[in-house]
Amino acid sequence: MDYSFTDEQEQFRSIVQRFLKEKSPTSEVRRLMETEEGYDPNVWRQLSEDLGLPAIPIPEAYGGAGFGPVELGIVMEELGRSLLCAPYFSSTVLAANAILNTAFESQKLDLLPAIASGERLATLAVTEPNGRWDAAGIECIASPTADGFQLSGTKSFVLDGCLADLLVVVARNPGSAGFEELSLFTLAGNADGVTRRALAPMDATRKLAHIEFNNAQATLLGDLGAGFAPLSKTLDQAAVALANEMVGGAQALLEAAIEYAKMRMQFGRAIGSFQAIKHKCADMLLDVELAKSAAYHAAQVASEDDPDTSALASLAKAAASDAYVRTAATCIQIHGGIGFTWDNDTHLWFKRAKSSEAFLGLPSYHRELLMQQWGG
Amino acid sequence: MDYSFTDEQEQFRSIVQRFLKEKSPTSEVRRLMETEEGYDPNVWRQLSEDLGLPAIPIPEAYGGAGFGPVELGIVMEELGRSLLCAPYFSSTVLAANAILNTAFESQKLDLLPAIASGERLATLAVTEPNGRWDAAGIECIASPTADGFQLSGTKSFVLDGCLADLLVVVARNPGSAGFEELSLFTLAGNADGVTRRALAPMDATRKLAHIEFNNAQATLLGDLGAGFAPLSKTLDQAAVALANEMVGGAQALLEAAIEYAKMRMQFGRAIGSFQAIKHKCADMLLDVELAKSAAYHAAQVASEDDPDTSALASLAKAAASDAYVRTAATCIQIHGGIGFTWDNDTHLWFKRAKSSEAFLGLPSYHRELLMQQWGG
Amino acid sequence: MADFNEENVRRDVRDWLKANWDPNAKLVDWRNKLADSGWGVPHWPVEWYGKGLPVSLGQVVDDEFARANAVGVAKTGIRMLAAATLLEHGSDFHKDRFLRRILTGEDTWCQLFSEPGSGSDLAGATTRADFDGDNWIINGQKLWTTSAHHAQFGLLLARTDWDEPKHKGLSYFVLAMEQSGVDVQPLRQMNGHASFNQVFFTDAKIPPEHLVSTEGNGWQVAMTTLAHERRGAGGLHGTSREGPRKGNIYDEERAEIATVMEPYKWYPQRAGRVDLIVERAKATGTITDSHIRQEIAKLLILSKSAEWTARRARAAQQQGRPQGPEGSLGKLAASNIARACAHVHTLITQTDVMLTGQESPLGGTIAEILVSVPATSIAGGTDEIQRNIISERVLGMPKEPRFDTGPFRDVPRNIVT
Amino acid sequence: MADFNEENVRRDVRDWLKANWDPNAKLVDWRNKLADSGWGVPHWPVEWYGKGLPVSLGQVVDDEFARANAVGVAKTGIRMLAAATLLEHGSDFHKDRFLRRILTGEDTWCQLFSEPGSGSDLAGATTRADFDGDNWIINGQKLWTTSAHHAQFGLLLARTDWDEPKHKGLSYFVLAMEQSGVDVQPLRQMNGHASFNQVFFTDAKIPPEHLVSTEGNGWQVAMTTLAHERRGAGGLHGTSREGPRKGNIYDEERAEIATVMEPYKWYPQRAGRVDLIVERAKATGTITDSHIRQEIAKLLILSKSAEWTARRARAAQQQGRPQGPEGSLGKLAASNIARACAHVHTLITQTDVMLTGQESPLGGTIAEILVSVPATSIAGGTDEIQRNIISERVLGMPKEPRFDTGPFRDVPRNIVT
Repeated sequence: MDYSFTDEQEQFRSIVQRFLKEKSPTSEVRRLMETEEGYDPNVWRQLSEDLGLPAIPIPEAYGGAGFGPVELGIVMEELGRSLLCAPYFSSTVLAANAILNTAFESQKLDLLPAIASGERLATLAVTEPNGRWDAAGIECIASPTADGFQLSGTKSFVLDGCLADLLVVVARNPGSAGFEELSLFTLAGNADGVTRRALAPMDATRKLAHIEFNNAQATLLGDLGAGFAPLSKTLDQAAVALANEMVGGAQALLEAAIEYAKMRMQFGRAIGSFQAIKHKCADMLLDVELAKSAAYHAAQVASEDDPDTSALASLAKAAASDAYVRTAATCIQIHGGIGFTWDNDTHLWFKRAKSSEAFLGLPSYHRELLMQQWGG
Repeated sequence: MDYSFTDEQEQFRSIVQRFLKEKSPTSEVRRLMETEEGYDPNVWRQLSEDLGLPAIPIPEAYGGAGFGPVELGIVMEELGRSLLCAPYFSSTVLAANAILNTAFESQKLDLLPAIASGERLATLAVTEPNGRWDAAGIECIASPTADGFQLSGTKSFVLDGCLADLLVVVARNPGSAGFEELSLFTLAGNADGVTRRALAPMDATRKLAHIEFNNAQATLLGDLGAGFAPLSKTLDQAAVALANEMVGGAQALLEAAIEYAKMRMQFGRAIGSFQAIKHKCADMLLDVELAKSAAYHAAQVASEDDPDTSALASLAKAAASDAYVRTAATCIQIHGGIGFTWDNDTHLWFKRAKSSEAFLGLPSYHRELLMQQWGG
Repeated sequence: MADFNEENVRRDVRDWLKANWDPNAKLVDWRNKLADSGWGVPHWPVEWYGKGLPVSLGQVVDDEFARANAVGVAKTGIRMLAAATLLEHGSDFHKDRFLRRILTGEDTWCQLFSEPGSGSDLAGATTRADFDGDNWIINGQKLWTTSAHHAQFGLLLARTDWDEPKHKGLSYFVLAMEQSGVDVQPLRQMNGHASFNQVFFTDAKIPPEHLVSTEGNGWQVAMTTLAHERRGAGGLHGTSREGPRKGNIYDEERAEIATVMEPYKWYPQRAGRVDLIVERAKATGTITDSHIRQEIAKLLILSKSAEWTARRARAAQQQGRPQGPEGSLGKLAASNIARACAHVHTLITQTDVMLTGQESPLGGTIAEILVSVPATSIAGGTDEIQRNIISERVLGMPKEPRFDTGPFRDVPRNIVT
Repeated sequence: MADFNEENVRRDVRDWLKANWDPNAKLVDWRNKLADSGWGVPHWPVEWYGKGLPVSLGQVVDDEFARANAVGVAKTGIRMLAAATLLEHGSDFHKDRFLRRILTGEDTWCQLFSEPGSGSDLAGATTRADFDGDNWIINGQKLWTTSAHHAQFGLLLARTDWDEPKHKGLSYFVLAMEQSGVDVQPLRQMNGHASFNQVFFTDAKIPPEHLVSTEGNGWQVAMTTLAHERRGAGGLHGTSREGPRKGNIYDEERAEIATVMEPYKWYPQRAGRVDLIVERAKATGTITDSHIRQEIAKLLILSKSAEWTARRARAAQQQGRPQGPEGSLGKLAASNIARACAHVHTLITQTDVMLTGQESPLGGTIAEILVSVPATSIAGGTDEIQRNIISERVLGMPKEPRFDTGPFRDVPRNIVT
């Protein structure tokens, strides 16, 4: 176990950071979050072609760059810091990993190169209107037909679901329940029998879709009924990635709060010279650094395929999520009234913190998962 | 519902406060807590004869003063503030109320006058080595005999159990379980078949006993098997009294912390002029005042025999307990290293806070009881 | 006149209402009648639209108005703060010029105190008032100004002397809002509402007779306004009475109240909506979880204890006892409650936390709670300021040393662009 | 001599141990041999019992000692802080007089810095040292002095000039503890242990040659001692190695360590004992409760994250990178962990919380945790001081204005009776 980034990784972070600083100032975030598709195709192309970011976690055999969770974590942390509006989490983190974990070799060769190049946007549809993130909550049915399967049911909270060219959908055999007989399927976003509708997200930088499947024809990924293990692994990987995204956001908030506290004068002093503010900032720093350690550690163990990855993914998700929400609230508090205005940027991260808190399951859900593994 | 004390009640409080200030300085608390019996019989006699405190909650018909939970709350708050070492909670709060709630008229006439006068020390034995405060946790068995009942089993955490002349014991019919078929019995503390042993209490001002019953002959109070309701009522009354005791202790800690913060100089300033300390004190005040409101409110509704008394007793116990423990910790913190020494008095209240947190059930237990009544 | 008693007052107002009240009158006409009669503000002086009644007897008058379902004078918004301030510090000219139209509701007022550079530190205002021989010329910017966009007048705190210490260089003015040097812009909040305004002054003019009290005495006058605000004289006093209320005058009053109350419609959400918690937990099925039960119980304990604490404070006040510490704690308690509510709503709402708007839980109410509660610990004095006040004024702890006591010109302050 | 490399060093020390190591030697004899040879403290200068090796090669020597199961010089307690301070600031007289007996373990040392009136504000010491022409005469009181009751010497910070600002009026001395003017009293803590002492000085004497560095330079010298303390040079370095260790010298070393470690035996409980949590929750059956599971998980997350943060700091240090913020956070994190542990232990232990001693859970360990954790957020710098340090030194936030910069005589301070 390594507790630091290599020089190459630090260099890579600098490149990503510089790109995002230029391409994703909050003026752009504000512009794009008001659009329906929620991203800038030009920036996506540059990010794909110049930086190769969608290729990061995909093996070279499938057109990827062959990096692991640590490098993906670096990208996510910087995306979280900059709040870039782009379908990265949906396509690169969720869909690509789902396919990697589930599909047959031929399917991977077929599906992944276009995702790695950024040309195809994919997403993963797991959660349903019941909002559950555990596999047993899935009610979507996949019925066998002559030439494949037909999906019926409803998915919700599907990240970039209206935008995606390719949907990876988790469904179960008719009559099954619990963790058994789950499979993953693919179909085009605009396939017959698919009705997509944008949901109104609290965090406008994260587009969500409600998707109904009415006997929509879909292709099975990998073996029938063997979906539980690859789905769980995918969700663990997603939790690790999200934890890293969240600590990036929390870091941005921490820096904003400290910068403001040093600059803002009241009573003839910078408010940052008052212990009430200084001590809050020290506690914030502790919170964020501890969450970073958890997020980095989870990425590292994930890259080693450690059997404890699932527990540590949940640990990191819970730690980062709590730290992010607390830091966002404190950042607003330190800004005072200004921090509650629309024009101040703090609320952009605040809302991202709240949506990330719930996405993939609340901290309390992940703490329970952790206890199932560590608490006997 | 009245949200203030009457002038008479305030006057009564002053009298009690003055008495305790004189009779229970911490030097006396420290002296008595090292003794086996844990109280000063002289002070007890004065408190009984001059102030009539053991008579407070007992109706005049049984030799008492006929006051209610509000006046008892005032006494308890002042006892909590002064940490008087005396068997008041055991005899006046627990045993007297248990007898009042359970016994036949003739039994009350027989038992209560000597408790009201302070001549007889009684206590209630509910909890067993399993530490449960719910009636279903009781395993002690009462077997019928020719001339009464024989008790067998073990009680633990019995307040002043080694000291008490009279034990009120909760036991159940042979073969029963749960909340059914419970009864209360009395027997002399030194009766045959009773083996008493002092436990080592974390809070040396609260003496606890482990009591074994080996076919000890006992007298049934009230009707056989009808003990659940009166026991529950007794425990609710005890929780209200304890909540009031706890806010008195918390108030003492708050005052000590503020006094120290105003006096203690570091860096050329009173430490109370630093926001870190000032803001802690403001939060402590809020905590203590809110807990007081809960404790006073519970005493008030208890005095009106309001059906919500049980919920509000649990609410007050949880609120006061959390506030007390937090205030104790903060008081030590504000004192710095001095606050961690044996010679500084803070630890006396700290330990009382910890023992009160567990006595009658933890805050989490009482929050659950509250939810069972308010949360459906 | 000096011989007030409840019986006389009750009889007099009842007779007067019987003779005058007409639910079909025009609102302004009726309120002019109230002003002339003294029954609209009976505790005001006889010279100024009142009857000089002791405040305690005001309740009798209110009761009779309620019994008759009669509409009273305009009381919502900032106007009553303006009236209270002018009654105490204003000249006869001010009272004559402004008070009647406050009571009739013809003029709406706003408060121009806070600035981008002075929030917690209100006395650090840098909006300037310079006398040019004819008028005071106002330049600067105010913030958090509720209802500025439809107000006729503003209560302005501005700096007239930069060489005095900061509390002594301020003056207090009545500013006419409808002039070219005043630019009112809505200020949008993070929850999407725009309840407040920013007000920009570019050579706005105030005639010398609109100075309230004397030059340099503005902070004292502002303290009066703020004291009335804390006592709840302004702002939210505006729900119309229910009952069999048909008639033109009720419609006019309802419209007036609706306009004034519009900025406050998200305030219940800002407080966290503890009232929704148990039902929501039942509806979502989360109430069975022991962890969530604990969190709900903690919240209910906090909220009920705060409520009882407020009642203890009120009871002490009513009995004329000295106010204990419990009176100063409500605002800080409210912050803790709002935060705890947001936490518990999140636990209960789970993944639906990601949504907003009609399709989201309770038609967007939960989402609005989550993005509104951060204001509770800021608006009307941050938690940090509250803790300072509590520790210094209630607990008597030593004040922090100050660094802003010299000439204001030399006090370090924010550069507002 | 200048041509160090790992291979040479390893061969030399191995040869020397082969020739000299004897597990049946007397401990003092053996350590005198170590001092003479330079192998006991190879990174010390050749003139003073060392070999002038770079610190990195010290590990090689340690490895070989471990391989041979050879005992090293005395390292426990305050003595190594004394040695480091004297090596940096002491005169040749001091080095000659004190260093050898530090290494042999014949002299035990203590640190006389904290006072009843100066805790967080160490530089506010008021123990006075007045020169009477022959000796420095010491009067005053020190506190929190571990091992003072069996120490031969104390590192004393005392005030020699009351007209200088407080940091400049202090001087640093070596005080002989075994004299009539020094009275050592145990200081009992709220957990019943008496790990520390109070030391009272009544005209205690220090000869002029026991002044370290110059008069008025005491704060700088103390900074050196404290820097070594923070780096962990003192205190807890004292668990004997395990292994097949039979022989007189091992017995002597074990006895030495046991004496020094005695005051620290409750330190694991002070930290909260997170290691016990899951097993205890299983044993008490409370692990099935969803509320308790959440609280345990929060604690484990906090504790693991703090552990990884410390490793990140160490990794950065090892790679020679500039230390990030993660290096300054351990102490504050430890306070949070200790508090959370006490909370969770209470939840798990339930009614047994009321007990202490052998009959109570884990033979008294849980009770000791509950009454010891309050020290974690105080000892070695309170949480408040830590937050000041983090905000100012790591985050670069502005310092608070100071009020203690004038002549110390005029600085408000505590009256200690």
